[in-house]
Amino acid sequence: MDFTHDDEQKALAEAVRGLLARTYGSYEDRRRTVKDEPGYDEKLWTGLAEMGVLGLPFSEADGGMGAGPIESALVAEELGRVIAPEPFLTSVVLAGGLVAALGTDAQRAETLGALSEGELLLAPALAEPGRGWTAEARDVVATGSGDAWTLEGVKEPVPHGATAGRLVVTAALPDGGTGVFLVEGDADGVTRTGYATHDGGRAAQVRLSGASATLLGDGTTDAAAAVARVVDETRVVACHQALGAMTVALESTTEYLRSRKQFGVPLATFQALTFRAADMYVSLELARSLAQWAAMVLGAASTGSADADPADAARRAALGTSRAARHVGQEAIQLHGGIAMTAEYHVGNYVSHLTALDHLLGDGHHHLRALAADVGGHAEVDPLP
Amino acid sequence: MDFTHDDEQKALAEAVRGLLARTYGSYEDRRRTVKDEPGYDEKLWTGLAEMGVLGLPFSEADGGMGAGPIESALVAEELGRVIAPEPFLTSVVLAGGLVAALGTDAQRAETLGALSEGELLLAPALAEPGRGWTAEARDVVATGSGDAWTLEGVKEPVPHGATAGRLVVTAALPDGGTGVFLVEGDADGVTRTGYATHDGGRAAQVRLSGASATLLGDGTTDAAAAVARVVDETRVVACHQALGAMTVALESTTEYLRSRKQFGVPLATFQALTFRAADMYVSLELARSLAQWAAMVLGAASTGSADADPADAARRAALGTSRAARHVGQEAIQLHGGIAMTAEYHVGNYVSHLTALDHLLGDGHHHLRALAADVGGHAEVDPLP
Amino acid sequence: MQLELSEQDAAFRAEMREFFTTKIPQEIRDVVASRGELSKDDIVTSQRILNAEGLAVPHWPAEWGGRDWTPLRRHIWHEEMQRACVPLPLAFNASMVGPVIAQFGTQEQKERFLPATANLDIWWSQGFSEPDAGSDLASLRTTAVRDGDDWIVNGQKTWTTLGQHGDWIFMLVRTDPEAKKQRGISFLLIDMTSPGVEVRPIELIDGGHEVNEVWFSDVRVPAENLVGEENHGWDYAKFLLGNERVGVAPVGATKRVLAQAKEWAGDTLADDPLLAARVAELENELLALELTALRVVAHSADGKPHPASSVLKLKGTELQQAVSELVVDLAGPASLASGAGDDSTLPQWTRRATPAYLNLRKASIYGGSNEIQRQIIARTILGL
Amino acid sequence: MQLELSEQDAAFRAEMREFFTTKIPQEIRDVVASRGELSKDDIVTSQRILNAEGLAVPHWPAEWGGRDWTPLRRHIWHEEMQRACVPLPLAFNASMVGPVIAQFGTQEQKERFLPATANLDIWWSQGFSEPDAGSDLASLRTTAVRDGDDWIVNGQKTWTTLGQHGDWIFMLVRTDPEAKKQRGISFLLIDMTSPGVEVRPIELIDGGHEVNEVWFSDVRVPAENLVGEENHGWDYAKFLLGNERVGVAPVGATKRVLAQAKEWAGDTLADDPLLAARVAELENELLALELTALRVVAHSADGKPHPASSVLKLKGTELQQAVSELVVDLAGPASLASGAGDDSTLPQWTRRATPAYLNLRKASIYGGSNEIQRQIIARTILGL
Repeated sequence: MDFTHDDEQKALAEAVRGLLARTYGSYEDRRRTVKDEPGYDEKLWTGLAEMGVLGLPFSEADGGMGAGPIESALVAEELGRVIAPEPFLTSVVLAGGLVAALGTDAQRAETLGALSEGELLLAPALAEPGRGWTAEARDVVATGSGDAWTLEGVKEPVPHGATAGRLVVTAALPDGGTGVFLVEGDADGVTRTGYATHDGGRAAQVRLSGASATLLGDGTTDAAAAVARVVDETRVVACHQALGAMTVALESTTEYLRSRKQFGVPLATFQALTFRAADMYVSLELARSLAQWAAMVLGAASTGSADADPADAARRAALGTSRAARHVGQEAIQLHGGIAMTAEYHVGNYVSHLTALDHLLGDGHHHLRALAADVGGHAEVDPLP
Repeated sequence: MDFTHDDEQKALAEAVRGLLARTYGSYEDRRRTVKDEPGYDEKLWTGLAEMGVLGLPFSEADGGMGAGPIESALVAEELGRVIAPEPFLTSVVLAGGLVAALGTDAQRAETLGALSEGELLLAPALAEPGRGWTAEARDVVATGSGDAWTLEGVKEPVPHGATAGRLVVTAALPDGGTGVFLVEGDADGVTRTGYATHDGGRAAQVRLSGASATLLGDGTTDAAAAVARVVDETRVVACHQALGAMTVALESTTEYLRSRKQFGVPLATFQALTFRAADMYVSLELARSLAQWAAMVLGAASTGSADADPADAARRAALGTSRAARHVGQEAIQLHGGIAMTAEYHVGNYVSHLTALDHLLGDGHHHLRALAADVGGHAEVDPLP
Repeated sequence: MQLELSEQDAAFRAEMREFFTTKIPQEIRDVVASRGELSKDDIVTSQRILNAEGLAVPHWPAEWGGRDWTPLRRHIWHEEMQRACVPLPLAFNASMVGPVIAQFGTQEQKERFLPATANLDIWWSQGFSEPDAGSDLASLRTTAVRDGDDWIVNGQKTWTTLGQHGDWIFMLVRTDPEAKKQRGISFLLIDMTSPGVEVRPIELIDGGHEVNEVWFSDVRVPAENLVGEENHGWDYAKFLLGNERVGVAPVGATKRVLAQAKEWAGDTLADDPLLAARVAELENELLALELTALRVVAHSADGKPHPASSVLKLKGTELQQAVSELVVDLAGPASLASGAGDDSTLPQWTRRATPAYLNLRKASIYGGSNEIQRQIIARTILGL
Repeated sequence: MQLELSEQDAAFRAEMREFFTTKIPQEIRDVVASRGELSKDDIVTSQRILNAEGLAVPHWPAEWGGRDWTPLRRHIWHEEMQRACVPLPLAFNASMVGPVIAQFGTQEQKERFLPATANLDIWWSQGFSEPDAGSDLASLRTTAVRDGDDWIVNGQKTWTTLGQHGDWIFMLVRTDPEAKKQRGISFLLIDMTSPGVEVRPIELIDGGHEVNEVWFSDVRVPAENLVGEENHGWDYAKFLLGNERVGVAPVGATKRVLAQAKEWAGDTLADDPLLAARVAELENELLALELTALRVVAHSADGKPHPASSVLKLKGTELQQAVSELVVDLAGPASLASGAGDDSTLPQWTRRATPAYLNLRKASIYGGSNEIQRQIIARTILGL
């Protein structure tokens, strides 16, 4: 068991950090970017493509870099540090991950190649109005067979659904089960209404009315388990994005306590505040351990370790991250006071982003329920497989 | 709606406080008393009888004072302030309450008269090994009919079961349901093994092997609902006993913070500690509101208000008290530091007593489960009937 | 001790309930129910209806529209308004500057300002906080220098809630720069249309425009607009901040949102025991808070703020925030869609959930942060 | 990054597991499993078996019985002991005075004390805390005054855990009353059979006798029993307190109790989703703690205490206490029967539940209270 990153991993993180710093050198840069469409910096997106980041998790045959989940996690942590709005998590890890997991050789090469090169943005269309987080489609329905499929129904919210060139859509199959389909963004029968999310991200309502679609893979077997697996991987990467954001939220808080004066002395003089900062650190480090461990479990699973249980690890990391993100986020605002309520100052927006990450794929309550249902199935939790 | 006590109630509380102060003027007095048998001060018990406290809740016809639940609550709060080991709660409110609720005129007059005069100690034998808190007997079984009943089975822990003159025992009736029986403490077939509880109280294992018993009341109808009602009343009185103990635990903590010096200054200089004391106060006052309200609900129910729901009120008060008692108790020890771990100092024993009260008739978890099961049954909780 | 309301109080409650649910326009109450943003017009309309019925400022002196109610009645009035989704009378008018003028103002000031304040003909803003004077309010630096019959005001106020609607602003200004912190502060009323007053919006993290900076550059203020004595403004500010015992904790509004949350949860509430327990625990804490508020109002007859007000503020905001967090979790993935319009397939409450949650982080910061409340409890009540 | 143990480490773990579960007497491990009280004999027997196998003091210098293990192996060793209910080597010997003597002692002191310390032939007690020097240890007042070849010691120590079994005691004493607090303190070894040493029991709130006061009246101590340099004792104490990176948090023992709790809960676990969630949350927090411990051991190669040790202590004791609280709740009404004997119809774990809960309140007070840990985190890690 080894928690240290190797030199290549460190170099990747540094390179991404350097690239991000050029676009988001100050928080004001990020604020300006999310005010305009498409909600992220297209030059930076191209830069990430050139660096190989957009193809990071895909096999070389598919036009990617063949890296593992730990590398995706490192990238996400850097994105989280500057709460970069670039849709690495949803477009590459989740939507791209679905294509990688389910697509035929040709589908993978075509879609993932273009995604990796920054030429095609994918949007994962999983959420259905009125339903919670689930890998199973119900209200969007697929009709057809072979090469001729059409989809009917509404997906919302779909991250970057209004501008993505291609949508990756889960839909109920005629004979039961869930299929995953590719739908061109500008296809007939696709109506998209885009909007900003509270953290400056983008999402859309996607209305499908007989939109023609391509089923990923060769046949109509139920893909729900595969979707769940990709969602689990995305969850773990999302935990790392949250780690990056929490780390900066805590750093900003301690810096503020050191520099801001009240009653004639720095806030750091007030023990009630510094002890709470210490508790934030405890939360953060415990969450970090879980997230890093979960990435290792994913890595072990992807290289075939039979003992690794990525779904369980993802749940555990997501629960720990949810708890920590709320604690750290809420305290970061409270310890700052009024300034953190303003959109101009960065910390409140970090909390907004943490809240969005927490609710993208399942919050702590959701994961605790699942873990509670399983709690009788083991004597104790052993982190070493 | 009025939270203030009238002059008579204030006089009662003062009189009880004065009497208790004569026996438990210092914590050392209490400590000495619980080291010897029977675990409480018999002179004080007689004094309470003379003051009318032991017959407080019973009708004058039964030899009591005809007071309501608010008066019992006031007495319990005073007992809690000095964590007096006298078994007012279990012997008078619970065991006596069962007799009052279920006994025939003759049974009530005989048993409650003697109890009120301090001549007869009652012990409530409800708990059965291996089972949680329940008003329904299962493992202690009654055989017989009319005036000829025998009981078989084990009750444990039975508060003051080893020294009580008479036991009030729940048992499963031959045709189903729960009956409540009087059993003489020294009857044949009764084997009692007494011991101290962690808070200096007394309890016993009571083994019944064909012990002859008198059924309370006229017939063999199921008494479980009546038992539950008396248990609810006892819960609310127990909340007030906990209030008294919490109040002193907080007072002692603030006094300690003011007087104890560390690093050359009083502990009260450390804001991280004083803020935690403030949070203890918040918990205590919120619990006080619930407990006082619940006593008023019991009072309203006892005078026939149809809208009052004493079971619900008891649950709510018990949940709030459980949460507060753990918070206040644990923080009282922590803010004191090592001294509060010693048996010689009073605060640790207050926490021990609070823990015992919490687990006597149902802890917070137990009540939260019940409230959660009901949560869909109302739009909101309105304290005014 | 007595659980039930007296017959008269029960009738009073019924009367309030009837009035609020029938006389305040449904469309205004719907905005509150859906946690939407009230327009200035909504707030003015509602307050004028209340005022016409004598329900806008019942806690003022009878001479100026007060009703001499018992604290319990004021509590009932306040809770029933929230329960019925009625916008509360504007706090700056009804709870802050009004009582100060009524208590410390000249007869001229009372006549000039109080009726207009009660009727929201004047919309008051609050000019207390400054960039370097928040929790440590006494370190404020905005100055007022006497020049003939006027004061010349210079400086910057911030966190001025709804200052964009303000007609007048009541201010703490430093009138004696030599005096020690709390000394040397005066309480001044300023017409916001005066030359040199500039209101600049502050965008909050929920995207809303609720607070402002207000800048003062050589603003001339007639000397008659000073309230009470020069350099005694701190006393009036303390009176103002400690004045309200009723409605310190937003019990009614929080209860209402929690009741709505149960409806929004629908079947989930029965299917998910963890959720049910979370709701049950919140309901119990809210009950404890409401009961504590009832206890506090019963003990406020001496006219001084009950120190337990800090308990209400502290716990009240915590619960308000906890309920708003619950609603975000209930909204689930839809909670991201805060920017979606009304053509969205997602119900409005799911889209409002996160902005409301983020906005309410302020509740434990503004108006005396929860750290200040803890300090008041520790010092005033516990003697620490 | 690598999840799996290396093949060698996996084999090591299997070896430890095998040894602990087969070579330490079952009856001793049963006492630990039932949360009973270990006798002095139990502890000595167990440590001697470990020591014979080289498993009592693996972290000492190799010359004195150490094994030069990687931090990961020490972690595995430590966790497997707890998992197997093996009494840990006496901390006062193995983790405290042993490393100090090995690092700062003279060759004579090493030869005289280290083998006997590893084998628990000498039972060491700790003489640090005093009635007025707990968290503020440097304000200690016990004095040692030089008199020829001896030191004369006077004063009182307290919270001396298991001092009733002590053969020797290692002490912090003030040797220069003029020097500032931390200066002027020396580290002294005292034979507890010396005239003038008196051990007085302190009864704790769980009824147990675990700690003691130790009084010193003109106790003569040979000068050769001073460790290191005179007036440098504070440095050695800091070394001692910061020495342990492995096993700061009682992860293994807490995990074991939680696993037992699930068994004790029986069917309730499946029937009560709230209970299941409480257990699941605790399991997840314990997992996070264990992983953090693994991260910390991996970064302790520089020999300095990793500041995150404070995280382990803080969270570790909180979880230990939370699990003990859970067990009381599981015991329900039976948790009152703490004084019942073994003829009770109630299972032993229910009767031990509350005393264990009460006893463990100490965990967040002793050995550097959690307030001290927060201070270390705020200062050392966060720079506050």
